[in-house]
Amino acid sequence: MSGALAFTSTEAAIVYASRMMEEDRLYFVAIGGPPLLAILLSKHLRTPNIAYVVEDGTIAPEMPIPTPPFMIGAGLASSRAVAWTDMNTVDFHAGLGHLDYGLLAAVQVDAYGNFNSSFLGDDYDRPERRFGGPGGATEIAALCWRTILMTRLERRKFVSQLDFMSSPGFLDGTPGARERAGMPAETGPYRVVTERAVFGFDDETRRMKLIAIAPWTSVAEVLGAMEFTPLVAADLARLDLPTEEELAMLRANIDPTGRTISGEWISLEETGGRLRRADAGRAAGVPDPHTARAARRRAT
Amino acid sequence: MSGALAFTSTEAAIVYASRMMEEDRLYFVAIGGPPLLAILLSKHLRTPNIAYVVEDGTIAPEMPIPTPPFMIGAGLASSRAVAWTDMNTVDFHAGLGHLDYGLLAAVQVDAYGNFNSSFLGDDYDRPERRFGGPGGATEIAALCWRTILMTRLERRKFVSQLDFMSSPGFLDGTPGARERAGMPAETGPYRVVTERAVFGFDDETRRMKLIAIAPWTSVAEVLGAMEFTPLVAADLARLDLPTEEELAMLRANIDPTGRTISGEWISLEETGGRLRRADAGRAAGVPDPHTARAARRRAT
Amino acid sequence: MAPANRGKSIAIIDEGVGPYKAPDPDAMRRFVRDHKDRRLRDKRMTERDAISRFVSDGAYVSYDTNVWRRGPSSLMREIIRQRKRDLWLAAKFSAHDATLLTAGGCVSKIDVGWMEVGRVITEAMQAGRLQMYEWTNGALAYRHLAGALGVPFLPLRYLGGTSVFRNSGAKLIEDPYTGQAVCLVPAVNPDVALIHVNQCDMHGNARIFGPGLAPVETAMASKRVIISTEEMISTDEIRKHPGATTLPYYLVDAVVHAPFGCYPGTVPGLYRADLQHLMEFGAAQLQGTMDGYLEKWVFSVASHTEMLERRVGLDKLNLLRAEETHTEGYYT
Amino acid sequence: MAPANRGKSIAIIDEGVGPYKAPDPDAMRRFVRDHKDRRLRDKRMTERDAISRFVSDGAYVSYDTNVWRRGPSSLMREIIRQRKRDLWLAAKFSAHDATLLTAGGCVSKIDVGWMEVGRVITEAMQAGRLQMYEWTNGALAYRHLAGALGVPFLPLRYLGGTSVFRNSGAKLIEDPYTGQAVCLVPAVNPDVALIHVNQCDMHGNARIFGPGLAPVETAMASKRVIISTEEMISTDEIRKHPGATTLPYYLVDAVVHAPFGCYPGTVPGLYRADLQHLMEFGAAQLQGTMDGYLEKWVFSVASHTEMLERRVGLDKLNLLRAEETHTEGYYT
Repeated sequence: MSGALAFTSTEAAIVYASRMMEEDRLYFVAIGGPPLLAILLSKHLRTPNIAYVVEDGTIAPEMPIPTPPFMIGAGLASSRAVAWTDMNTVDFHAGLGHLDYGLLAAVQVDAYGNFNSSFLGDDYDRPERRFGGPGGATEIAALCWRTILMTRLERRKFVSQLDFMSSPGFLDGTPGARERAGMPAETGPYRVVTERAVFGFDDETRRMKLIAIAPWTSVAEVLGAMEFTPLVAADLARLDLPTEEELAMLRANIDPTGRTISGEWISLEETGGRLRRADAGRAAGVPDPHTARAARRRAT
Repeated sequence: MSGALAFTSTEAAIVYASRMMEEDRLYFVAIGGPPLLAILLSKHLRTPNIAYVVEDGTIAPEMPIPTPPFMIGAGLASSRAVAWTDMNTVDFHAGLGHLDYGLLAAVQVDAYGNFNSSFLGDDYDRPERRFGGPGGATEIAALCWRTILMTRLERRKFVSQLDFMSSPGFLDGTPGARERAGMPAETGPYRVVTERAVFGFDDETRRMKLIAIAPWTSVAEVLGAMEFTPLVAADLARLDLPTEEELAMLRANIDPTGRTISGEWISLEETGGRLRRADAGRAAGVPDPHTARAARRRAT
Repeated sequence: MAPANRGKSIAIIDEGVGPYKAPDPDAMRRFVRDHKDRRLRDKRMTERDAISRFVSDGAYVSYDTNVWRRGPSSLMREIIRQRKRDLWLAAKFSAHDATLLTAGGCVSKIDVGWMEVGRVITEAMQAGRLQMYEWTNGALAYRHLAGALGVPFLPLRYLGGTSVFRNSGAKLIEDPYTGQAVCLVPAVNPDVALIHVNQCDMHGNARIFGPGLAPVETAMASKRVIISTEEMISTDEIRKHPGATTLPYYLVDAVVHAPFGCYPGTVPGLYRADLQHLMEFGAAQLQGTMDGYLEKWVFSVASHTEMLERRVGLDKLNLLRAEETHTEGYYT
Repeated sequence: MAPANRGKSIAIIDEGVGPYKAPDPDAMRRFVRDHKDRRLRDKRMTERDAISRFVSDGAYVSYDTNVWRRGPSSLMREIIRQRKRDLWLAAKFSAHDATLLTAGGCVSKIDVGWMEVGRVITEAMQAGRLQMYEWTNGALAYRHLAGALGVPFLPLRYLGGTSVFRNSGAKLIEDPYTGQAVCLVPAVNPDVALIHVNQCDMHGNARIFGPGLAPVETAMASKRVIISTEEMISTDEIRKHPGATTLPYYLVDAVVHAPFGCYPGTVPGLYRADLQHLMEFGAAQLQGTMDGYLEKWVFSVASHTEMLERRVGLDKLNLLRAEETHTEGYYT
């Protein structure tokens, strides 16, 4: 059994997202956060020739590692770019189809990949909890060819009804829904990445589909941690554990301050080739008796 | 009797236009041609603090004199600008109301200051004579607060019906005509300057109005050189002759190659304080028996 | 001559229902004509004069970029110091600047793309003191571009179908050229823009180094433009390198010489952010002691210079400069 | 959820009736996705390869600026040399480049803002070989901006009421925000853009010095972008000064190293225009001997380099460089 046995939920999500990066592609990210770290991790471990464009107009920078603290307020984050432009310019480049993937974080996501980064509650004017806002996610999710979302797998995050749709997925999932809303054709959400499950979207129904899970969890546990029920792929894949190499690069060079990669600790224990959470009690979502057994089945 | 007695029609028009330049104002011109020369003449003789913006995005340059030959293809024409931008940017500055005056040349103009820079003839696709096109004149005439036009006083140029309206004056002259066509409010043609007459526009009817003539011509001669009949100001002003100083600056420093200021030569002779064209026979427009007498009356 | 196509029309498929600052390009033009200068004039003044002259209560205020990076922090502190009220902010990728202005009691409305949100903002909203209007970073930058182009709206290919659209001033129409649906967003012409730059001459010819949000669009779109600058340079230097100019003088109303004007944020190539200060701010917000923070950093000092001298100190300033070792692309 | 305002519409007050290249933003996006590269790739090639690969008969061609100043003269001569046919030119402040291409039999349509017009153009129109469509410099630059923004149209506040409007693809509508009349012009996405720059790396990261018409909009709006450059520089140099980059690599398809690429025009700061050559061109047009001119300067030489060597000569080239004494703002 290869792979690390202790990492945070954020580290796991970053690692899984980083493994999706395709060489030679151009990515659109916000300034800082797990999506940018996923790109940097892949760029330094697997795909040296991916490039990214940042919302502030920075095009294809080569940020040195270890990365600077407080990246969002560090000039070094824009260093050795091929061009320094501005927000409108890079949005236009996305609108013209030059940006292959948008990589984004979400607070709440629904079955069609629509997501919320604005607030939780029933009343926009009196939020129970207010967040920073859509940022650039709405244009990135509309204009890039494919969108990859990152979030935690929790019932309060995978919801049947968003409190607010900050950014578009497949809207109501009907054919042409995005085009009818004025968005470019052939675009939309591609993956939703969490610490223990990865989702795609069904080509016809546009509904979220579970396509891979971590070896220490089960389909039942995953579904139990969601308010809506996604489709489940027949050929469900297994997410290899984050490797020591990935975690070392992430901790030492990509987020040396540890500010962004902090999250819930996931500790695994192995007994006779059987992999389970040592802290299963603290697992998010609904407690699931089948967890251990399911994981055992899968691990053998 | 002060003033020069020999100059070209273009020199006269440039001199009269240059005398209208207001200190501290911002002008919009095309690259090269009599309008730019009029600004340069005024800037070097009378109004050092006027600034101009060129269609190519050059903002407030300080072109050295003597000016370079082939100005339109000389980097020196953009030298010592406060900014080098582009065509769209300076058009936006005009659209925002920063540009006080547009100074433009016209091939044909009508009674409402609409003008043609495209072609002569009945058929757009088969022009009798084809010109360069509207250039930037249409946006300049629409977006600057006031437009000053420069042309020759000839029947074929001051026409009742344009062969083609490349650029807007007051359109049909009705109140709000420009606004109804989508142009900014409170804009429009201000002066039309020729070698021997200057026109304004009536505040109500928006029709062209003769407001000043050269000392060596007459109202009758001016009207005789126009296809339509303009209003005539009660307090008709007299255009002082181009001075030796103005012509010297123009010929030595503003257009040393003489390429732009060339035109029909106007030679005047004075007998007993009476001023008349020595070459009256070659005067443009319809021969006018009253010319000499009229000029004599006005000169005494 | 009769229009060739009288009676044709463009279908409005859907419209947002949110309040927004309504566009009026002709009003903007008249303001520019009557209140802005086309002559080269010395526009240098103190932050106090610039804010008191050009920022009035109720003004729509836009800034670029933010308190974390090349933002007009000293001008924002002066707004708080002068106790401006009822401002409407354009928070296109803002930081905790909106929080500070809100804590100072200066803000009643925010068009938000993204901004730092904590107790101050949430509590102000829950108390009904603060109204947010949801946009996005790009949509706000784009609305400023529309304002900069002097047109009432621009089309764009996102927002449709979202809650943002529903609560905004956007419209979804049938494009008369392709027949496809396309959004329109209204132009915004802020009453005043606050822009921090690297270099500027006395007339307002300004240079910005590094990537930005929308400094050019923001300056062009705004009725008044207040520049704070790290460095004053000569107009002769400006004229020697016209390609380096970001903003020409006639867009600008005031030039405030403000070294460390972005403090506690960074001006890349000049000085790094003061993370210690940012933590102090964070703690003050968490502990609900923003009044103390504002007293210390704003009200108890008469000016930006005094704040730097008495609250930051020369040693810290020198350290922040010394530790900004990466100047490539900015000053080298 | 039902639209709040179903049934509302925007009145189309008037429409032009002229033909124009119809906008199709999604087609542009698909082209970019399927045919352009997001990876850093060596795009250097000869002018022959660039033109034969990326300029096809019938293509809509845009260029920046023109043969008099920083224009892609060598690429245009190669188009003539390869006897491309039926091109549709965007002559936004063009010079005699459109005349040359027309004399070479390459052009059947021109969207004109302004261009040099003499016997060649007039006779081609009278003979029905050339169709002109009247726009303006600004309107064409603006249509390129619309293409660069990825939207099907943009609003603007001129053209209305003129013969240009009547014969164009513009529309006059009632602005749904102000109720005032405003024009719309369709975006243009040229099939290919020819842009001459000062410096470029092998991947297409390009720098332009000096004022321009619309090089950025033209490159962004076009499906294919051919860069000719006075100087090749390293990507390391590009990365050292990201603020100096005018065009990022992914917009660019071909990089042609072409010193004196604008000849007989000027690249300010590098070499002055060859007025003697321009007079030779003018005389050839007046005397109706354009065929001889084209034979001498285009067909009888295999390449730009050969033209410089055999028709211009090193002495003349050195003179043109030596006499461009004003480099301020460009290279100093």
